[in-house]
Amino acid sequence: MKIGAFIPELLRHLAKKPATVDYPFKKLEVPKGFRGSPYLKPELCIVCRACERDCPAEAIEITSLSEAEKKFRMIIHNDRCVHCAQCVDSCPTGAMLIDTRFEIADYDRHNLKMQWDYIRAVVKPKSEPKSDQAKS
Amino acid sequence: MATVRTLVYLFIYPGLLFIFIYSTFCEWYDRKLYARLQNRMGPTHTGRGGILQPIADFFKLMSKEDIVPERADKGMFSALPAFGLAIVSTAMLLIPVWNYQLSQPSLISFNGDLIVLLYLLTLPTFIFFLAGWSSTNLFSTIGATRVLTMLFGYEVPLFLAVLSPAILANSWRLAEIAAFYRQRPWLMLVNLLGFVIALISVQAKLERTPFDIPHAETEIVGGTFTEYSGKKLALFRLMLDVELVVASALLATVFLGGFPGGFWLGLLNFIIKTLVVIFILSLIRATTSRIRVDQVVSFSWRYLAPLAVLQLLIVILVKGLIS
Amino acid sequence: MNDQILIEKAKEGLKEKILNIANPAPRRIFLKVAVDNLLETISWLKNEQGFTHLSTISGVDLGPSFEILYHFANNFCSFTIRTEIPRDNPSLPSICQLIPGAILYERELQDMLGLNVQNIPDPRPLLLPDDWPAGNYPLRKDWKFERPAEVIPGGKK
Amino acid sequence: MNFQIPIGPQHPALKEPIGLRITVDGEIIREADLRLGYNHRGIEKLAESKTWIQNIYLMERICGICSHSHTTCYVQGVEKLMEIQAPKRGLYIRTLVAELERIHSHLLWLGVAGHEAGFDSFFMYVWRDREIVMDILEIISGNRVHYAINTIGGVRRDLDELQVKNILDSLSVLRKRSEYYLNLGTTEPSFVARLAGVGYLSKEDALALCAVGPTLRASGVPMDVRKDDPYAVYDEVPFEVCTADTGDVLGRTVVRIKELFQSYNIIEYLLKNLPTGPIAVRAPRRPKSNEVVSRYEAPRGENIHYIKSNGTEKPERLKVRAPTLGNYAATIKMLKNGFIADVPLIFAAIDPCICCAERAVAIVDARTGQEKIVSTSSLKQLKQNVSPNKERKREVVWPL
Repeated sequence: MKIGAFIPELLRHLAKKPATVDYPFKKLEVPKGFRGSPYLKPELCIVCRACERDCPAEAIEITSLSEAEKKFRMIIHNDRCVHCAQCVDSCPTGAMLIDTRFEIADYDRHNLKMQWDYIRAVVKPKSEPKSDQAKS
Repeated sequence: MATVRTLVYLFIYPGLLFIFIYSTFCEWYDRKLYARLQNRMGPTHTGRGGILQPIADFFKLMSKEDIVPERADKGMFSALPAFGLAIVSTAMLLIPVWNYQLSQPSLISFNGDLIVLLYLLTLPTFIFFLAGWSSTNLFSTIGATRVLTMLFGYEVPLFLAVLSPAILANSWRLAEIAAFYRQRPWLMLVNLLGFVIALISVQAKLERTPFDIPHAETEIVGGTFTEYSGKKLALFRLMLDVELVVASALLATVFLGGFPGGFWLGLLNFIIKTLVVIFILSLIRATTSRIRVDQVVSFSWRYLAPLAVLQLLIVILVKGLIS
Repeated sequence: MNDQILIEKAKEGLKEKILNIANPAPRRIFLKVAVDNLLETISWLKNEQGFTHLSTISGVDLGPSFEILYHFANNFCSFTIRTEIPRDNPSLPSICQLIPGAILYERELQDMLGLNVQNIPDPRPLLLPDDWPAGNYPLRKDWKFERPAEVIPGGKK
Repeated sequence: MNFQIPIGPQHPALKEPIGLRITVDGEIIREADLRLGYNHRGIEKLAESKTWIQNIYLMERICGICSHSHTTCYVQGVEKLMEIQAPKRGLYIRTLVAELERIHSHLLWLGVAGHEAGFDSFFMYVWRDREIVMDILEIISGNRVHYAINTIGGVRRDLDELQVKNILDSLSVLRKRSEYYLNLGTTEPSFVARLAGVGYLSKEDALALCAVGPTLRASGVPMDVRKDDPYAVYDEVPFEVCTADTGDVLGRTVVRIKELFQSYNIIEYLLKNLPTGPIAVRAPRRPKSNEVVSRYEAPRGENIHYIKSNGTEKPERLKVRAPTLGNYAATIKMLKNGFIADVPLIFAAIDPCICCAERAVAIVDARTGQEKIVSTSSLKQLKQNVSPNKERKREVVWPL
């Protein structure tokens, strides 16, 4: 039992710089591998739908715009995204990538949707995907 | 001239205007200090270094919706905050902070104003009790009973500790006590133990950690203030700030030799000495954890009260020696 | 190995009560008994083998019957006792006399699978809200949850 | 004079909603009753409609604090079902994250205990130092809370030399700070007065009520899944099971701080003996029809998943028992004959993670009222009945 055992520690910090950061005005750096929101490089997408199938939050939606032209539309619902980056792991061609933004809040959930219209790419998968990616 | 003096005293310095502004400053000082002791930033953005934050909080609360519980005693519930604020502001008038002549140190100064001041500082406790009780909320009721239980613990040590310097100074008048110790500064050391006891008791009276039992939010939500909102809560918070200033000014008067030196120097003295007392109170707040209500009572009667009696004995001995 | 010794002991102590005993992985033993022998088996396990810790009780809807698994554990083994009860008479005895800590799991079974736990000390519903319609047991396979259509506040754009 | 106090579902002492009703006599608790269900999300049911890969992330979202423990428990069960073995380096990284998570969780708990006891400075300092371990986790996995480092067959991200060095440096800081907190937490008189002797749970009761984790170990029972049923690489790592025999909140605090030191040792061992090689193997999409019991020592205690597969892409049954549920029965026992002031501390001492404990069904609307439990439908009814202009009742009913 020591009365006032904490006082030296408290007084030592009185003149020190605060540990907290004045957040909206000063920002901390996020590390390199930070998982932000996913985005698509349409020129690499071969529409294997692996990301759509593996997404735990059902945030990725791929629709076919025109079968003849092989035109597709991908919508990423960032309002549903849980930022797990499974789509990045599932993608066999490296078309899904993830950025490091973290201030993505919005007043309207519709603004969080991201949409790409593109023609299916013909790319050979670079590396073996981590899980069995049979084309559906 | 006397009328002007009275009016100035009542409304400007050290009356309502000064005390309200100074108490919000003290709240900022307390919050900032508490934050810096915890290695945080504290209020930052309203005004320079967040100095206007308590005022901003006050006006924000004033503009919020004010809810009175359906089953509460509406009249009492609404009157209590204003009543409490009036009491602590009245107490401020007894603090000798004007131009500091012994004949007229404050608006009213008489032999025995120390006792009146102590009683005026006891009343807020009853205000809190009534506030909690009239809310008819379960948490408020528990808070109210805790307020009263704690009162039995700290009140007697506080009285004993504050009265012992008065006995040594042979006066019940605040201004005379302060003048006595200013002339013989070494005698202040005699009251060191009493000062510590009084600091702890004032901490309990102001319901700050480790004695924030009546409104312990993790236990009984907001305790006595659970049902208060809007303007009434704003007044209660202001009341607590004013009480902090009055209590620290009382301790500064009785134990630290008052606020001499005319208007400007007296003001400076007042500010420095109260801030020193508040610094110690904040340090106590940062160093300890909340204790239980039964521990408060047993701690008060097992340690504080005997120590206060010891202080009284020392004072009587010293008094015999110097006379 | 401990597992083998335990299995031998079980065969010795319980004899014909054992319907099936398996040891699919190290430190994992699955023992199947009839529901009538459940209490005796658990008291054997607790009193003679010293398995006091009940990890949890799982219930599985197998269609025509329910399978109840009591996962016990001690310092070297995880011992699972399983029993099967028919769907049209889903009742099983409470084990709270033997393992007082089983109460929450048994209440959960009652709520989620609609099993009738006999002699349970505290039969109140544990998890489901009070206005939950009677006869709806969410973890049964025939209970389907219709996900309501997603409504985005502020309407469509 | 008895009256009932509702603690929760919304209460400042509870960071998550749970209904706890205590009957008090003055300041002393006579009866305590628990009501779950406010926070149910139906994860067990939902898991049956998601694929094995999707379920990793669903399991992660059972709990924020011990997100790694649920995924590890699930993933190592699924690996057994799929009959694959994660590579050594993957297992080392998995264990490393698990121990970092234990540090983060125990430091969080220590801070919360300080806060519940009204010791806010302690809380601020502990949480400041917890940021160090959060930053390590962010560097390793890319996120502070949901690390998502596990995948079926290994882990998703590798460590490089620089990260290893960073972690070791940060650990030495943390170790020094933890020593300070152990010293402070057991010497500051007002804090000790709140912790010692509070929430007593005897060894017999702890065993009978099937308590788990630090709650059990603080009652003197050396039960730790890491030792009893070694998973991942715990059979290679030297460490001790920490116990205390006081059975009160102080004992639980001491057990947790001691475990912090064990975790620092484990992490140092892991980083110094990190094997080379791949971090994951390829997993099939469908396991065979089988069943598995997977156990894991989460920071809060034993975590057990029972997984049954039926040969499809989705599990047949996934039963999750999080450690908090195992401790509830013991909590009720601990609360009895305590003080109201001790409710938050006793409750916090099991380190409740209400999200973990509540996950079984879809929609829940129950609300614990003061006298009776009111459902939302009747609340809406009430709201319609009381119009804003209606005259207020004047009669006062005193609660005492």
